[in-house]
Amino acid sequence: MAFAMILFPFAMAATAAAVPSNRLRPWLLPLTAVFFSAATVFVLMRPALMTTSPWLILDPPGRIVLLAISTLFLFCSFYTVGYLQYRKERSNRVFCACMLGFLGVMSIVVWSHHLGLMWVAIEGTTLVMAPLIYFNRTPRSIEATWKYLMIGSVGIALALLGTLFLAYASVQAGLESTLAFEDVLQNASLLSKPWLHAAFILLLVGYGTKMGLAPMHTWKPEVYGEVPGVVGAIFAGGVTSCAFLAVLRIYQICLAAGEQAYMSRMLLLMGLFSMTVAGLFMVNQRDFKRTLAYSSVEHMGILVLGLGIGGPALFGTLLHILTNGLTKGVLFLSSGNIHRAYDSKSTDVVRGAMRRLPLSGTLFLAGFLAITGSPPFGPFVSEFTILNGAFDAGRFWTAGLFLFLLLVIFIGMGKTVLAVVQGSAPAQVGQTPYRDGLLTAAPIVLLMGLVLLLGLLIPAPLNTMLHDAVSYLEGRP
Amino acid sequence: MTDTLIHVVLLITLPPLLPGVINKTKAWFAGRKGPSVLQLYYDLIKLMRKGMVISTTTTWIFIAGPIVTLAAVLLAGMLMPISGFKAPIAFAGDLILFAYLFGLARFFTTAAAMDTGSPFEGMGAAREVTFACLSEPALFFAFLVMAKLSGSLMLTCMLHTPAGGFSSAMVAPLILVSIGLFVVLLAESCRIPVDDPNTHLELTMIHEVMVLDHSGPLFGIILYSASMKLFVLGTILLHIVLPLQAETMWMNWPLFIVEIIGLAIVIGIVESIMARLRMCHIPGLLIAAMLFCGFGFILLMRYSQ
Amino acid sequence: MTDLLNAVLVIILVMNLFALGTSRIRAVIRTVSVQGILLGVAALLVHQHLTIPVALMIVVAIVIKGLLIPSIMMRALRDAQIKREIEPLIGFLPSIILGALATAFAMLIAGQLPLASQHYGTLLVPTSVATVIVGFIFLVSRYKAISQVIGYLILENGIFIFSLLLIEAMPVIVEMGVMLDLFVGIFVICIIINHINQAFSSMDTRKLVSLKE
Amino acid sequence: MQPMGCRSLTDNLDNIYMLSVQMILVAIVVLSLSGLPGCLCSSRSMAGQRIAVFLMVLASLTGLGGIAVWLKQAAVSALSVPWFLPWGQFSVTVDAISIVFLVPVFVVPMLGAIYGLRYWRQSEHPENGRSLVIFYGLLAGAMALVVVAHDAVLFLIAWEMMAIAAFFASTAEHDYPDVCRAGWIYLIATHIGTLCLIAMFALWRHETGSFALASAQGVSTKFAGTLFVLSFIGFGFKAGVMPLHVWLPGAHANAPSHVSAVMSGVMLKMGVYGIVRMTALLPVTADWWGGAVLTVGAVTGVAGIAYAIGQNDIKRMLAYSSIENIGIIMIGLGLALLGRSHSRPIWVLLGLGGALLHVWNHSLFKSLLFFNAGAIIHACHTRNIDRMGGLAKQMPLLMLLFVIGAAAICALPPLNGFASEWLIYSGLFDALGLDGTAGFPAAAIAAVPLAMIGALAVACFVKMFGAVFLGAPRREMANHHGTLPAGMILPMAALALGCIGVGLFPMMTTTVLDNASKTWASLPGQTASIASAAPLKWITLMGLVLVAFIGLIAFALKKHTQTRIISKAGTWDCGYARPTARIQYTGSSFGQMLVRLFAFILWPKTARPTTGRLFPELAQFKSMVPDAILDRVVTPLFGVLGTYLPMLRVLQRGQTHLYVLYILVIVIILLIFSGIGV
Repeated sequence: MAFAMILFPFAMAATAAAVPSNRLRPWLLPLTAVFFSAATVFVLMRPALMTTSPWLILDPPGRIVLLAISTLFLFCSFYTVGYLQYRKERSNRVFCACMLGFLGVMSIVVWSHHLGLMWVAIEGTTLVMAPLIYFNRTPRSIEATWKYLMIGSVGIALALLGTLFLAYASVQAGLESTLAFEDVLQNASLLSKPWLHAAFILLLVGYGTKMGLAPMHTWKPEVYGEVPGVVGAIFAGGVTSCAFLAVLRIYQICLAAGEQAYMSRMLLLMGLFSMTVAGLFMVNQRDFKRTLAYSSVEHMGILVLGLGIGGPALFGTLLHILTNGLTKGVLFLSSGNIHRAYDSKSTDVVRGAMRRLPLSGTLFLAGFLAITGSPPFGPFVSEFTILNGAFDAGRFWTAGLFLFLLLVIFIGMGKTVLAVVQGSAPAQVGQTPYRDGLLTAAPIVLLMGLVLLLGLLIPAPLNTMLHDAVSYLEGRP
Repeated sequence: MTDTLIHVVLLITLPPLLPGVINKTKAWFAGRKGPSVLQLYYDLIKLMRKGMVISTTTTWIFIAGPIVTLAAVLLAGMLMPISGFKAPIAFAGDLILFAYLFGLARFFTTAAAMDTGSPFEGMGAAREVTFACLSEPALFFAFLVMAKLSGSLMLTCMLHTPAGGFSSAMVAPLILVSIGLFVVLLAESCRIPVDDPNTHLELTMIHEVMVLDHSGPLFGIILYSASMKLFVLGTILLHIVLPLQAETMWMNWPLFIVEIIGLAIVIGIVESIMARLRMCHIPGLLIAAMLFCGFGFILLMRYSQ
Repeated sequence: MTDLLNAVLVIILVMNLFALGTSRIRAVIRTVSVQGILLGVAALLVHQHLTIPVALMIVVAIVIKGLLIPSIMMRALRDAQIKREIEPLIGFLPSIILGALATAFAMLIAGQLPLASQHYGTLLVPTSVATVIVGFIFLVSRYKAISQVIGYLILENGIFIFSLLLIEAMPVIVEMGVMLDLFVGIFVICIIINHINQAFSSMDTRKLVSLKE
Repeated sequence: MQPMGCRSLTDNLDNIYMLSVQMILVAIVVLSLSGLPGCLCSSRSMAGQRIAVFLMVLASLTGLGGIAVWLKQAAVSALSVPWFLPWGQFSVTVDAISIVFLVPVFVVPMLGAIYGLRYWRQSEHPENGRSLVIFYGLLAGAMALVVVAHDAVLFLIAWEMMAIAAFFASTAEHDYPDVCRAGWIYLIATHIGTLCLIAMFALWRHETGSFALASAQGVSTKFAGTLFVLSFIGFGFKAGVMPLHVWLPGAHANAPSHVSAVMSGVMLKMGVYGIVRMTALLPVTADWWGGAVLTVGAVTGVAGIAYAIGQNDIKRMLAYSSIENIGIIMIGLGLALLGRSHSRPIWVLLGLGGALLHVWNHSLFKSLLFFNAGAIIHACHTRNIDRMGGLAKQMPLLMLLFVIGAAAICALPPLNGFASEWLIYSGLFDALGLDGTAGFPAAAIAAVPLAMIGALAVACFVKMFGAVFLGAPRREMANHHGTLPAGMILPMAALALGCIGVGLFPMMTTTVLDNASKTWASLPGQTASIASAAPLKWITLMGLVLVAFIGLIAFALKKHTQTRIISKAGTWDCGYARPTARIQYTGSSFGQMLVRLFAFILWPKTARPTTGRLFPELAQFKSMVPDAILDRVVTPLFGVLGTYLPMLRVLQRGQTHLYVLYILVIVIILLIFSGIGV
């Protein structure tokens, strides 16, 4: 099954590269996405299929990430078709191929149960995303690509070093050295502590760079500012989730090694720091796409914070992967539409979006409310669970700080978002022909619906998945 | 029953006497002969005979003003006991109604003044409501003191002297309170030093300027209810200052009449020996009154601990 | 055996400093390529008994690190027609000193980290850490895009040195993957450099600051 | 207030006890969704709005029916079904406290919707009419859900839905910068409040072990105090307690009038409800709770009404007077809390009873006045009362309704405001310890600020009344709608009747209030009812007597003057030759003395012209009373942060090599942080 799910997207990517018609090619994405999602559901319902080889296992956390990303990708793929219809002027060959390529690489990340393989795959995501950033071919997009590649590569290099340290931790402990996840997990408790600590730090920083934790987040605002909305959505909901999955694996190993206290310090530090940075940089932010970038930084921080709190907060953290991913989809896709309609990202020009684009504007506002954790949307459920976890873990100060930072971020982000959606558009705005179409609006509406649904009830199967994942992470059978 | 009857009769007939007495006193001080003590009665009768001139700007509020005022003051008079006797209407908490009836009167008087659209009457109305904001708290401090002393929320019981007279400890608070109340009385019934009823410069007046446009029977009603207000508040004050009790019950009536006339004379004396304060100093005076009552209350609390 | 290995490693360290010191980019690229080849040699030295896959991997490493990547970079350099690094953020001499300090610091760190019995006496760990740090110094201090890539390459070399410690631990396929990723990565970066060169008619990264707060 | 067990939905469908809950739930659902059918109709037609109003009326009547059914058996009725969230249940409870707050929720929005049918015709506001209708309905439904929610999470969800719906409804005209600013401030304020509540409920669960809002008398004193403070801040923001009121005047002033009416008349009370509910659940042992609430209430009341006098925007005046009334309610609540901690049932009865009755009364007369203000603005096309005047001539009926509302809000007998304040007064006086017991005299002092509030309220509303209706028109009122449509009059008339009814017959409300205070606190020997604690029948009697007196005198005067000549003439101009309408006393000049008197809290801004030289050119004097907290503390603070925080951006100047440096630095820091003995 794993091979099917990995190879199918690559095959489709190859086809996309081969198909000559610029008009038909985009439709390969929805096609692939539908089959892929179907396969996802199929796998999730049959535990038997989840183990293909010792290296390719779909473990519970992997399932959640797979579900999150394939759902997001499904909606994004339809949106992409609509989006590319507005970009007839240039060939979308590379674009489509890379989108599909990402799907394949992502499914390697999710399936891989070998730290080395996982590293390779995650580096792979870096590489397939680069051409997508470069889609617009403007000097700005070149710059963005350059920064993304340099910072991303350095980060990933550190992750590799960390992986090697981890391997050496077992060698030094006199064990048969390996990177196969199960084996590492088996004798985690025997690993040599100094190497393990060093490895943890390097891996946290390395994969944290891909997640976009502060202060390794620097590429995020530059990149998210330049990419098309749909690519931004894939970044914020997909790539980051993959990287977080990697962090989860490390977390699991250190947990098994009984290093919880040590980890928590680091994770809480990184999490709160990321939220702080995000909040501070949102203040008086004029570029609404950069605002979204910082919001993504913030939510990576929340995920890491949740891990740091651990135990009672894990459920919420894992749920947050899903809710954050979907909500980010809403925000980026709708902001993409707004950007297209005004042909600007600056709140000096972009005003009165709710009048100009009633649907996208409203969805953007709703997405803002959702992402800042207002009930009754999904992120509220996950963040509230994390908060309760913090209380149960007796970390009152962390909880207080967490709430305070949420407030700062709400104020910072709200100012920009309201400036965008409210009021009436200034006269001198260039009249772009863009109007919300079925393909560019419907996917967002459905995503929003999902986000709302997750805020009102968590389906029983998902609930069990999450609980499995938590017990798996904590090493309980 | 007869007591109630007498109460009502006094309430209706006696008030116009007081301004007469006051004016007589002032005239005596000024070495003039002065108008008869019954002057206000004559005036009222004359006014009632007259017709009315009503401003074209006004609405029914203009007419409602005096009427509501009179009704409110009348009801207040029913709530207030006279010397030892039980008030015609008495229930726990009537003191609050008593205070708010004057509020009702103020609302409609000032509204009627605004109704004419005359700048001077608006000025008067503004002053009236402003000073009330300071005299009301003083009044309520006094109420608190009386309520604590008597352990009751019924004006009749509150103002009724306890059997053994007041303990010496209570004297100091009572003096403070009665000074405060006296100022409130002067302010509410628009006497010097707060207001000068018989000045002729609109800019300096409070109450008189509000009724510039009322004429004939309406003006009569206004004068009448003003004197009745003076009467009612004066009676309240008397209960605190001179809690005298005649040995036989019926003797209390003449005693009371003497007391109230005495009060009128005192007011007259004050008016003759004092000048009107400048408008900007009046708040100070009223705040002082409030502080007097407040200190009285605090002292009382000290003792009762 | 170990002495020989250490000798090679010392040479690598010296090359780091040389790379830091020189302003001629061409020379730096050559240094790096030689470094790549030396890494292969070191791998051979670490390995007493050679297996086919390991040998294969070593060959791949030499080919990629020693020949392919340098040639790509040389071409990029040719297209850009530049010879020297402009005066970097940290001057050449200071960066040599920094590099030296970094090496010393690396020795310190490595002392802290316990080694497996079979690795006593090797300079592998300090060398790799030092090389990584030197890579960082390159990345931070140089302005030309190409030099930053070189820095990244040096960083990768450092990591490769460490991977020699557990060459049998890493399955060949993974090593291959790593190599491939590295190669593709550098390849893509060079393409981008090319585009930068066309768009900004220079490789000066100080021109790449239009995206900022 | 233990719910009668938690049964599942199916097996209590047949239970008569559940009928009321089910009716109320139906009402909630219909109210919340009332606006949606309109989406199918054209946004320029009235159809959508008509359907919505019809649904709202239907739903509200159902809800009121549910209340009636409940009152028959007056037992706590609970309904709970399992719910697929990580926590607990979808459980609602209707008890006496909920009932008290449900009544305004079902009455005012319904009337407001009818009023809006004429006041905010969708056909005339195609750009925002539809969304306004949708969110108006959602607001009403959410408020009802807040009141019955028995699970913290459900409560939070309902609470936020309410807040968000109110935000959208009040920023309907977001083309105007003022509206946007007001909405933004409101959004921040309400979000801070919500975060406090989130923290509070998380702590609550941590202490009680569940999200159920069930009585938690076992909570340790320390945590009880923390919970109380958190909830008081969180709900205080919504209720508009000083100094958390900053959002209130702007939001009320800039919302459409019927939305302002609902926000001020009902939504503020949700904050009160929250405080009442939490204090009901928590063990009230320390008397600093009551003391704090009482003090805050007194300050809020006096400052609120003082600010109201300083304004010249009619809706801002009304908004500040809402703050004042919240203050009065808080005074009553504080007394009740003291009664809890000193276990004095009588204070609980009078304090809480008065507070809750005032909740009703305020929702009656304040929405009446906001509707009225809407009609006035409709006629004058301005909110500045200094430009109005003489409206009485055009709209006598409107004036009559205004007089009733104003007199009621000034707590003048015989109207409803007096009844509730009278209860609170009685309680405060009782705190003196009249029956020789110790009492709590410090609390009794609150009677003095309360009296001051009364006097100031008279000043405030005489000012408004005079400036708007009386005198001569200050400028020819552009295109008057001379007569008001019945659709706008009827809701006001209904509310006015309510004011009179409650004012004359307050004892009709006592059973509900008694129930509520029993639910709130069960103290030893708490058998007495409000009616027995305070002779309400006398209020009725006095009211009637007063009306009779007025009638008699008026009648006598009429009879007496029939034979007399009544001539009409202009207002006497005191000898001034050419009086114009512009020389009338404006609202600002009317309030000026008081503003100067209270300058120490109001900090009025005045711009004096300097006419020193000879032949001075035209000069004008300006004076205004901005909100001290908002305009002198909050806004400057945010301004400073807004200017200095962005300076951090130097860290993100786009140089890639620095970004790489950050990575190196954080690695080193973490190594050190982890104790680099590794």
